[in-house]
Amino acid sequence: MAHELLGQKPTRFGFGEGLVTLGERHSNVIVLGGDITGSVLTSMFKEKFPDRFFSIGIAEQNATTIAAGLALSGKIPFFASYGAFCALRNADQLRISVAYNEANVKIGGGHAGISVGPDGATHQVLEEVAFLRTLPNMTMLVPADFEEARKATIAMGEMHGPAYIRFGRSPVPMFTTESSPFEIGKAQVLTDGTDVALIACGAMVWESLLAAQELAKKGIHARVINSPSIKPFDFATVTQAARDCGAIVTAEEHQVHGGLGGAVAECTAKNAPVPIEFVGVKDSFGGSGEPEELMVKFGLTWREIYASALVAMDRRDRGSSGVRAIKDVPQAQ
Amino acid sequence: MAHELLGQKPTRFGFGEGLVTLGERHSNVIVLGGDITGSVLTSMFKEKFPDRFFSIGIAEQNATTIAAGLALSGKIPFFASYGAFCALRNADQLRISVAYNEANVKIGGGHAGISVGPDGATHQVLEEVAFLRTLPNMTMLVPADFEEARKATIAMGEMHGPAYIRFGRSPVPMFTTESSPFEIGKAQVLTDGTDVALIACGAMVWESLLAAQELAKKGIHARVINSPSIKPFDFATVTQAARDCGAIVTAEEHQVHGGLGGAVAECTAKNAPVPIEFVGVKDSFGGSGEPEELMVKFGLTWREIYASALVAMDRRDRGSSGVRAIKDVPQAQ
Amino acid sequence: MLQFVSLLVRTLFPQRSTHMDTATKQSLDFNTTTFPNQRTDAQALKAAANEIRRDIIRSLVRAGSGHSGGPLGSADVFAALYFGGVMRYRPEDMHWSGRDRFVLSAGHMAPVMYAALANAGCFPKEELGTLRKFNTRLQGHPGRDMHLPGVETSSGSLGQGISIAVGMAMADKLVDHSDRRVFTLTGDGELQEGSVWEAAMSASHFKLDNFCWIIDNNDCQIDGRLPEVMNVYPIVDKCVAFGFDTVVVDGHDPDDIMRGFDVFLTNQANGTGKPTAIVAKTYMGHGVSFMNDKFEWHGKPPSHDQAVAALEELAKM
Amino acid sequence: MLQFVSLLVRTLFPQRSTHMDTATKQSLDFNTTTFPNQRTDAQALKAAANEIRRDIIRSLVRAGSGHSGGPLGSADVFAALYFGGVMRYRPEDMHWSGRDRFVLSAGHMAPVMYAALANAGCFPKEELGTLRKFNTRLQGHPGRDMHLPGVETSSGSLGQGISIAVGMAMADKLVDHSDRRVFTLTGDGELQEGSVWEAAMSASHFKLDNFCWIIDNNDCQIDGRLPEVMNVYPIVDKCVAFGFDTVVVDGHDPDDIMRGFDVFLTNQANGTGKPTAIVAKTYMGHGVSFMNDKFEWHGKPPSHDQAVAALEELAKM
Ligand SMILES: Cc1ncc(C[n+]2csc(CCOP(=O)(O)OP(=O)(O)O)c2C)c(N)n1
Ligand SMILES: Cc1ncc(C[n+]2csc(CCOP(=O)(O)OP(=O)(O)O)c2C)c(N)n1
Ligand SMILES: [Mg+2]
Ligand SMILES: [Mg+2]
Repeated sequence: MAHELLGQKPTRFGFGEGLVTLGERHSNVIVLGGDITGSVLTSMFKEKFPDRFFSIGIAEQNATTIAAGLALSGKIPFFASYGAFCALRNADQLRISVAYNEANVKIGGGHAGISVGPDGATHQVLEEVAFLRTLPNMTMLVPADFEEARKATIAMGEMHGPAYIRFGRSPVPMFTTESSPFEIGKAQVLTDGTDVALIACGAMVWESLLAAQELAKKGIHARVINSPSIKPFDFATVTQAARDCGAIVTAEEHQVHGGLGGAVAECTAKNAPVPIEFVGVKDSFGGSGEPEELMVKFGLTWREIYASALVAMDRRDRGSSGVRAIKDVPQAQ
Repeated sequence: MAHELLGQKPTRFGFGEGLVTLGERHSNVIVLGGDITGSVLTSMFKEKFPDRFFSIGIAEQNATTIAAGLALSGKIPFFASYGAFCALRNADQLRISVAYNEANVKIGGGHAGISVGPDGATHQVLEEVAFLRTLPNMTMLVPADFEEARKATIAMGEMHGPAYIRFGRSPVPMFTTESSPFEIGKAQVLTDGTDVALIACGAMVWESLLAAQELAKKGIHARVINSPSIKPFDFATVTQAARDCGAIVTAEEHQVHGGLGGAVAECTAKNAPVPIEFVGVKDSFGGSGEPEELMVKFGLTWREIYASALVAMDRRDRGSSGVRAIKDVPQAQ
Repeated sequence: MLQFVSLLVRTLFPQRSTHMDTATKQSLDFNTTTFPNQRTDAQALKAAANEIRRDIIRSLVRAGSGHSGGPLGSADVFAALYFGGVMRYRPEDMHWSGRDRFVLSAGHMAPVMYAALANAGCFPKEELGTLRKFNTRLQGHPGRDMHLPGVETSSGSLGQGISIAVGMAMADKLVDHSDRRVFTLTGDGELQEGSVWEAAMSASHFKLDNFCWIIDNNDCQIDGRLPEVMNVYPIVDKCVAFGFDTVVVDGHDPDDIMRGFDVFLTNQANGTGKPTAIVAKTYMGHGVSFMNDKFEWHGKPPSHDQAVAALEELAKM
Repeated sequence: MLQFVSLLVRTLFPQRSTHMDTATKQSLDFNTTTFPNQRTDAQALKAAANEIRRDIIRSLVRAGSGHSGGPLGSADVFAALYFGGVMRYRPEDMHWSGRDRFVLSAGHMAPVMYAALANAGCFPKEELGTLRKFNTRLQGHPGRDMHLPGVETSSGSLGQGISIAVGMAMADKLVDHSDRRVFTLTGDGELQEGSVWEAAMSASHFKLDNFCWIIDNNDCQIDGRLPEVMNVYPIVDKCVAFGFDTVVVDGHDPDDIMRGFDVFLTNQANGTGKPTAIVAKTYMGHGVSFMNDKFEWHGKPPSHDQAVAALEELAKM
């Protein structure tokens, strides 16, 4: 499988384009704005379908619950804001009016992760995957690049039920194409190794490919798995990877607790227990800076994945003693 | 170790009593009411210290953030409501004004879990442990009984930093005493087995003891671990249990995703991978009924723990094939 | 070594007593009366309200837990709404696409909505006896997952239903361009939730003259009277400042309640672009003298004897 | 088999250009002027506001991202607050226990607060050049974790700071019985957040006459003008209905701003039990003609050339 760098683009543009496609295909798709329509690209839909766009202002609770009311009236409402505000400011609304209601509400949570950059910690949401994953009836997607974000947006609009998509502010590498497979509930095996599995979502998928490339230079063949569907989760693919490789690294732009890493840990504990190393933000808040600087500072590069892979394999082959916290991530060399 | 049934009492009374003790010891402890002070027993503090009690009404966002303001003014504010509303309605406030601020705010989340009973799903919060566990700087406690709730409340009041305690509405067995150890960050080994570890929090600790008793009849010696401190988490005790027993069951009155089970799965994946079975609510919302009926319906009794222990040991001893979701819990016989 | 001390012989959660002796059972039974939905006189609405109140008592005493105060206090408003020809619906088909919708934002008041729906014929009144019980369609707080006819949405977390209702009214007026109406009822303590004011702001922003917000102003909430717990007054000024045509009515006077609804119907008919707020002055627990205006009855069911007394009093009204 | 195509030679996130040529560098440099905090005349406050504005431009052009519009528009209010003898503080000891406190609820307006604090002498003005940069104390939104003197709390999620300020005012007045004052500034778009109204309701409920709420009423938010995005008007009626003594001032006229603060100081001195709301009518981007009253400048920094032009214009004011 070739994984070419096809350029760079923020995933939020995939969301924006996906929305426009949905608008074209389905007359009952409605979009609600939260006063940052330009940032989360709902502006694209607004421009094309002004009659089906409603600005709710800075009121994420209301927007989420209005969306539930629209959904209970047969519409397919999307509401998008920064993830910090449309996954948490409205958490109670998501739980009761959306999830418990099984309302056909779609949420787009932008500016996720450290790569938000200079806006700083308040805007760099790193906790919402854990929360959304626990909500019954919820679908939770974290696409890896622009094209996958586009597909995921369309897919969530065309399924029935509550769904959330997480996307980012800054440009990230593009490597999936129109013909790359995408299906809600499915992970994709990007490379075929059996020495160690690197399971990632979002921008960390590309970093995992980079790590695999470096590992390959040492003769280590990593199976890179892209897991955009956090819920429903692809137990089969992850279990198979655990059985075939016996060692796993998870990588995500999220706290090391409760997110994709948590899902993989639960899955393997249930089906095929193996050593896992967790690459993510180590139980801290973010901060201002340029995305690249921050990704290095917070340990979200291929280097940590690479180093973690060596540790995970070592643990598999020789066992390990001592007790380490989840956030104890091997230092990048 | 003897584990005698010392009666039944809701954990919320432990919270209420603990608050009064704190009020006596520390003149800067303040309590904020959320219009259900009788249900969550902040009424006890209010009665004794009316000058240090402020009713905020039905405004959980405001109460949480006012608490942050009080904390930044050197007070030790407690705010309590139903967990559905004081962990989620205010999630954004908890993240930014409390956790990011490292404000010395204490939250008491009552009516947690299915055992709330007839009020039904909206009130039966089953997701908040997962969310709170991901917040940096946060301490998250789930006491097992009345006495432990009392101790935990005092302990969280006397440590510095954001903390949350989860407690329940209905009477649950009392079995810890004044002399039982309690320390934030520590789990307690209640029984000494090495055949399987049963790791639980809240009311499910007692159910685990019951399961252990039944297992003992079959000659299976279970190590029952009470893990009231979800965060900070006792990696050492859980890792030791994984190494000694090689098979684990987790049990909690929470979704099977992301809570105590998630914490144990992450810990073992990091330190000592072993088969785990997860007893909890299987990715669904609750419903009305009597607590006892509901605990049976939703699979939250010693029977599921017992059956899960057998499966976990079997998986350890003979491996397993197939792929099971986290929520696939062995049927109670 | 571990010792266990007779652990298994125990009831984890003691069962509530819901026992009833057969002597008085008759008066507590549900009947099969239903009421039509049409413009009518105060007398007819009073009769409907009385039956709703009795069914609230009957269902709560069986449930052994639940909210008496708010439901009893708002029974007259519900009678006008469901039986005064204000809200258009078909009891035999509560999914009828042309129906108006009611959203109970104050989810804990479910017993009065259930009683109104049963008295409209949406489901057998017998079923009111299952309130709050295991696997019931009459969940402690409305649960859409149970598919009870007439329950448009789940609610129970205060301050959410009103936003759902705004969303529905937007769908009707701004998307489907239909003349469907949307009603919602909040408590007055509920006004302390900021999300209520987000909803209110958006209802007037979107000129939803098809939106009718009823505020059950009983001046009570769980911990006491509103000005003590958290002062929400002046309610009318707030509603006006948030863009509502606001009318205050005596929530126990059918004619005055209808006057309130007529303000709303006129607003919609004239296309004023103003949503309507009806502040219904009520007494918590109204109709049962020992509950009247007592916030202690917010969340309590009557005991068996209290239920009998309440039904006797109501029968005389 | 896998093939990788020159993956490692790349920049994951392209760096923003913050390059400045040395020719114009002088005018963009920070100076060391500071201002005293005392009752003074309009001229002195105008001078302070002007310096604040220039420092906003200087820090934003270096940052290469951030919010110009709100900060520039509220500079006159900040000048009065920090340099008009209204708020009591000690620049050399911002932890002084007797200090009044300011909470920036509109966290995105951090640049104006940072500039005011630097011009008060709380930290070296040079440090304004680190705004939004890696490991800076001047985070994009105020971060208490960075311990910048004068930053009382983190903020950045709208509608939270005002509640924090209420909590502080409660601590001062109701617990410590001190005469400390608490000020907070929200945007006007921020008024769309329901939690703002929860905070407002509680401030009047608790009779916090030591609480002063400034609303930066520039009629702009990110997506446009307020009435288009979500109409919050009438703002004054809302504040009054929520129990505030409400005064409208020209947010660019130092005397009028001081009149507003005097209403507050009088309320506190007289123990009226009323919190004060000051609705400051401002223009987004005020002081820089090409930004004036343009919502597009909500969240943009000036380019190098725009910064030079802005500084030249401000120097002439
Ligand atoms: C968000 C939220 N917070 C708290 C509660 C708990 N609660 C249920 S009813 C109630 C009081 C409501 O007062 P009001 O609206 O006046 O209704 P009334 O007591 O008059 O029936 C409270 C606090 C809730 N259901 N939802
Ligand atoms: C809870 C929340 N939602 C959304 C945002 C994103 N946001 C930052 S500033 C802003 C606009 C604020 O408008 P206003 O208060 O009028 O400030 P101004 O644009 O005038 O500076 C928005 C929507 C946020 N910071 N917090
Ligand atoms: Mg009331
Ligand atoms: Mg503005």
